Amino acid sequence: MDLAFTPEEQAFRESIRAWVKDNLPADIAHKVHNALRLSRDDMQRWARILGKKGWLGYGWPKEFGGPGWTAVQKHLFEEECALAGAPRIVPFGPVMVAPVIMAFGNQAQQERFLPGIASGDVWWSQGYSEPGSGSDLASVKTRAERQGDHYLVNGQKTWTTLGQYGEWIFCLVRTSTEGKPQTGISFLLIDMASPGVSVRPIKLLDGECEVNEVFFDNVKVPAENLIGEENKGWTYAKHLLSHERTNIADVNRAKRELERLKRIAKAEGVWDDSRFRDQIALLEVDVVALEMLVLRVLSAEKSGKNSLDIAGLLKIKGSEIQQRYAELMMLAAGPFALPFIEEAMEAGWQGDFPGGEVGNAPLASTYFNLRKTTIYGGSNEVQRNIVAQTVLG
Amino acid sequence: MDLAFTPEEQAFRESIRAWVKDNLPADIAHKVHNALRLSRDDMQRWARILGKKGWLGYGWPKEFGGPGWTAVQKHLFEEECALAGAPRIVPFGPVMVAPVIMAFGNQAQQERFLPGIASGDVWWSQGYSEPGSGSDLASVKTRAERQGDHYLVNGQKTWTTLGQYGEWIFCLVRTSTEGKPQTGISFLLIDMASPGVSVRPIKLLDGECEVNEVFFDNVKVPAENLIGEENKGWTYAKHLLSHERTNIADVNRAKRELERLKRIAKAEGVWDDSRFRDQIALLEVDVVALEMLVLRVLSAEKSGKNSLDIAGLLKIKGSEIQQRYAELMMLAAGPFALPFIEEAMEAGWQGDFPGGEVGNAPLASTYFNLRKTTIYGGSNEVQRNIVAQTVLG
Amino acid sequence: MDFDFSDDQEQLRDAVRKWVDKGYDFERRRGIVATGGFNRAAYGELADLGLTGLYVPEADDGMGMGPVEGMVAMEELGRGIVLEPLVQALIAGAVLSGYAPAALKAQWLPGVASGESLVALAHQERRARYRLDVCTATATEAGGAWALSGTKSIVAVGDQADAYIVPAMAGGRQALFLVAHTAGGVSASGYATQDGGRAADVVFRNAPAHLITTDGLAALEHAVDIGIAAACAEAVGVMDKTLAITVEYLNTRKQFGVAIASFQALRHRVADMKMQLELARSMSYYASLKLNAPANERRAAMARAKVQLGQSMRFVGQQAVQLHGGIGVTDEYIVSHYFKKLTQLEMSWGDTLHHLGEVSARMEETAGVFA
Amino acid sequence: MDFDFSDDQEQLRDAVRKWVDKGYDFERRRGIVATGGFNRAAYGELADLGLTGLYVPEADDGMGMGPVEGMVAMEELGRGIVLEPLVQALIAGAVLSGYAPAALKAQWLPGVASGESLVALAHQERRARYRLDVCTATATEAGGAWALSGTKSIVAVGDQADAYIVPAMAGGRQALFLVAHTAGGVSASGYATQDGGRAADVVFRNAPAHLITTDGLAALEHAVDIGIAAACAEAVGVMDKTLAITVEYLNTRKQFGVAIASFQALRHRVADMKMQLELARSMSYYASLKLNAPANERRAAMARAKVQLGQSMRFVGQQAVQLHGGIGVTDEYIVSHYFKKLTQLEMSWGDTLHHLGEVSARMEETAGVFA
Repeated sequence: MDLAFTPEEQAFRESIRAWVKDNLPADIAHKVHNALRLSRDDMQRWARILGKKGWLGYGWPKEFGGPGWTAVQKHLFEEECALAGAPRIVPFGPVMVAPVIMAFGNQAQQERFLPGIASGDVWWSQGYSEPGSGSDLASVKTRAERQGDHYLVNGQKTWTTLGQYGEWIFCLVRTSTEGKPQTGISFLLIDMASPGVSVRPIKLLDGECEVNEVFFDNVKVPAENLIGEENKGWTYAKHLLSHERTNIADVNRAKRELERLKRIAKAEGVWDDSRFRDQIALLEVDVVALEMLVLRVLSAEKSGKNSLDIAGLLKIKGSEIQQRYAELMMLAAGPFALPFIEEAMEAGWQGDFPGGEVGNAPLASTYFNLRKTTIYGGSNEVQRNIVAQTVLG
Repeated sequence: MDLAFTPEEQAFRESIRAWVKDNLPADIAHKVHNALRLSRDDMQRWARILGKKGWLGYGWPKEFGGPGWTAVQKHLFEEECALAGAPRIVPFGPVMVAPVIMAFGNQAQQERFLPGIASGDVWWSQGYSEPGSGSDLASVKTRAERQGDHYLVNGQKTWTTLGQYGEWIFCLVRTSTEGKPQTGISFLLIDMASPGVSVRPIKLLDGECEVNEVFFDNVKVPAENLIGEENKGWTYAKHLLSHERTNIADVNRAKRELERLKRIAKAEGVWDDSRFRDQIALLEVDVVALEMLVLRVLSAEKSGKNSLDIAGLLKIKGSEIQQRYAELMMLAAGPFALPFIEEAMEAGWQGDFPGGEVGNAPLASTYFNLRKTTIYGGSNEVQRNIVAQTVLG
Repeated sequence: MDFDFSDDQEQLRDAVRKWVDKGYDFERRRGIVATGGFNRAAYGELADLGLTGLYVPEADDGMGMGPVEGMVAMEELGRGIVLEPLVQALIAGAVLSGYAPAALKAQWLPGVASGESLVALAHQERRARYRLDVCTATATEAGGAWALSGTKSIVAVGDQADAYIVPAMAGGRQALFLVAHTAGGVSASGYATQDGGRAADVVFRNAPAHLITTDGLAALEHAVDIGIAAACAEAVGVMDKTLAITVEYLNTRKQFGVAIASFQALRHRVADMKMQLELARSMSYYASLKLNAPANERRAAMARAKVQLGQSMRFVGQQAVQLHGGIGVTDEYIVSHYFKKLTQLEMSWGDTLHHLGEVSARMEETAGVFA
Repeated sequence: MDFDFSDDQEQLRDAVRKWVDKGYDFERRRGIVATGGFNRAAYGELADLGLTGLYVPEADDGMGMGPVEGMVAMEELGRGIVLEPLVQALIAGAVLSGYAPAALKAQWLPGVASGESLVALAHQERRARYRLDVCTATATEAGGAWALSGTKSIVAVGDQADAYIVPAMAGGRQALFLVAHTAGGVSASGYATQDGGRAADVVFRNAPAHLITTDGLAALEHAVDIGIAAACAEAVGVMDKTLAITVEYLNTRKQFGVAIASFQALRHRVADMKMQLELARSMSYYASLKLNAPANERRAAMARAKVQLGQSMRFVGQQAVQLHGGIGVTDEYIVSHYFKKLTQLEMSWGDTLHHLGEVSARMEETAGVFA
């Protein structure tokens, strides 16, 4: 047992830190550190920088051009990026669809799609949820009928994060209504420029358009875009879900945001108010405990011993922490978090903000926005069902 | 709308206060104010004092010799008794079985049983729960077979509070196994001196014996002790349960104990520690909010308008508050709540107590003991089921 | 001890509820949000209902009513998350009638009552957070005329108000002034607020001011306490509707083939929401019924009430969104607007931690509704 | 970064677990509780397993092991809610070997290791609550000999200990002393504790004392930090078993015709208990792995760990009782004993609020396991 990283791991961390320091554009880091609005360009610029280095697919094995890092190395990479203020990697391409293509796609598909994902050039979206499906992902209704060399796709996806920027979308589609709902699902890659695809952004409670509805109206999709076998899509989808692991806890981001919370508390004069300070202290304990939980998972992966089946716990605790720091930031500013000036969330905005503290502009919006974290990716209620199942049988 | 009691109600309160001041034995009040052990004699002494005044059955209508008080008057009586340090009235006779005898007993039963209940001379116990029944009260297994002019009773009751002192016990017994579980239950009064009745005290986690198992081994019970009709007992039992109302919240006791908590906090030096003091402040808000909730129920009863069906809320919040003040008292004393010296819970004990603060002796025991409050009388989980049912349908 | 509403109060409630249901539906509200968060016509409709004059004495063309009527009105406006800030009229009515010299009353109170004059409390300063005794604005007298300087933030509908009630230091002591918007030296820059409403920063530069009272802190505390009681009542209305919306959703929405209202974990959450709502309603009654109590008693009661309401609002708002799932975080669906309103109300007139500090500081040996 | 246990550590765990399962069942424990809460024979069995010598250097006949071994042993003892206070041997081993002069080491450490000498930390004073810098006991030197006076409370098995490690003021500074029980002027009055164990108040009246170190506060802080790490590990064992007992009960007990484990509200409660357990286990690792860090870092880590453990213990203990229903509050059934142990552990070595204050006071700009 040892809390410290090995000298090799520490050297790895240093090398990542140095590279990120040299390569992360300052304007992007500024936005991330202050929760300002990120543009499509910001996100893609960073993705391409990583892509050029070969690190956009930082979790990829070497045979597909990834760095072949260990679980610990991946964690250290994520941590250094997060603490430096890098945007989160948009996961739909490199983290979600790529592993499915590697595992179940054929060679042609791999050669066709992986390079664009690895380079950050092609923006992928996720087409899982449908109106009314909620946590019941297997209730897929979007139909794909095989007609010769293509599928004809009709239906609707929703909650498609950043889908307004998407160039390709991977979808669960229903190719059969026989048997259990899970058995008739296929995994299809769809070019969003195809005729019949339309995207409608959904405005969220914070005023931003982060998710979308995607409509398919007689969309022709070449049969060669089917991953693996028809009606086996559920298996591939589960594989994908199992690939979101420790990063689900987002503890590195939480550490960065805890620092920001402390800065805000100081600026707002509540850092020395023991009543408020205690709330930060409780959160600090939460963050450290979550980090230790994450490290235990990493250690188990590293050694292959004592594997820990606690993804549900990571999701629950991680999301609660995200909501809590956002809440405390907002409460720290109090009345000066209440003005809603959308333009003030743009970097470099020159207008006035009440109290002169333009850094307060995104606080309430972030608090509102992060209410999603206990809902998406399997709501925390679903996660508790899963945890209870592992404990109680 | 008016928060103040009417002049008549205030005068009533004054008269109760004066009477309690004159009649509540100081040694008993001392024990109550310091959570010291109450003996059977203490409880019965106070019951007989009330009985002599005609107030033991303070909720009884005039035609049965009660004072015929309004809901508000009953509340004021309970409050004055609680604040003065009177023991809680042992409810099984005057509050529980008496209303059932009044509503469903025949005249002979009323004449036979009510006087002994009203005077405090006869100690009654409750025989509802059975091993394994828990919240499922209708799963009664104790059998009563009609044999000529008597019933032969066999079976077991449990969680019988203070049953070791009981002279009579009212029981739910199974007289039929036809139909739904509820339909074959009868309501029987049993003399605990009958051959075949035995009582085994159950030691609880605080070391005290507050509840008991009661065994019935071929106990002959005269048929005239059946209340109402055979197999209709469930109806009577529900009537009884509906009679526990606002007092279920125990807010008056909470007010007294909140005062005691403040005294303890001062003695232990945490009254001026804002971190601890905030916890007391939160509890104070809880207590006031609960009291307002209780007053709203009383007002609705008084006017007959806007009836409030929130018994479940009163039980949940009241029990949580009881647990919380006990917890805070214990935490206030901290390490000096940890010694377990059973004799120190007797009034007038002359031995040493660590730190010289003999008042700390019962703190942990009370905390342990009050864990029962969220379990008994319909667990808080069952209460939440009920509340949800009223809200969601 | 009586919590029944009189027939007149019930009629008031019915009238406001009818207006909210028929006259202020979600679409109209959405339009008002889109056009800045305040609509003078809607404010006029509140006046037509007699609401702006509730706390204005009859002698000054008002209704001369009390806290219970204020509570009833605020609850119903809360149910419709009405943006127009009636609370400002309640404060202006009570503060001017209670503290201002006769001439000022005669000049402004009839307009407050009729809705023609919108008078807003402008007390929030950058470094004060929720404290009322921190004030850097100053007022100086010369030749019987006062001039006021300072900056006040987050003033409700501050860019569209006709006058402000402003605390400022005068001779080392906080005094309360009335400043007309049209007076020289007043500039207001308005903005939207998170709940969809409107506020402004208002800068006073030697603005001509009328003295309301030199006992400004007492009057300001009274004003804020009216704000607290009103916020409590409004929050009860918001939460009541929030719970109703959530219940309807749970009973309608199906997942895995059954209504999600059938899941016990969600049912218990609803029970907890109901608990918070009823505790909140109880403490809202308490606040309004203590609004005319002596200052110390009144302040203590408001702090207690706001702590309960703050906890209730946060729980009910967050859980309502959670129980809705994805649709709960959209702008399109109504529940997120209720959540945002609750969030803003918690941070209005002092948040939960602030008032917990007040309760803690004021604790006495005994406690309770009548202690 | 590696949280695997070595083979030796796993063997240690197995050995302790076997002894707990076979040698310290509930009936034996009940007997020990009834006869005063401490059994010297059982303590000797801990010594036979090598546990009392874990922190005693090999040169002094000990095992010379470290915090991870201590953690493993305490976890397993926690699973059996073993009454005999191994932590006192850990503290004595580390404090004497780390701070005492050679003669004192030679005199006491072999006995600590073999279990023949039970040396207890006697630091708790009435007015100190959980603070370590409050000390009214005094020690005076005359002719090279120290005499110590004062009263220490809630000293673990204080009436049966062979010696005490005692902080006292010497020349205006807290120093640490060893006082033998048999020395003149020592009187101890023992009593049971809420968890079934044993403690005593110990009065020193000019008792002959041996100086361990004049840097007493530093040594005391170290001693208490060993106590905290041990309590964290012990609590993990207690909670692990508590959850297992509860799970078995829920899967066995039927109500309304089904196992109560099928009720979603109870299932979610179990999920929350599991969460608290795993967070606690994580922070117990953290505490033990920081036990040899520099004092400042060590102290900060212990405070964080105890805050998490305190929250976890209270939740797991209370919910275990609640989920059991009536049987959960009986003395007969085992779960209440686990609950009481958790309650006492929360209040040992500083409770949750105390350590929250420590965390709050020590907060830096950055935070995290490696910050």
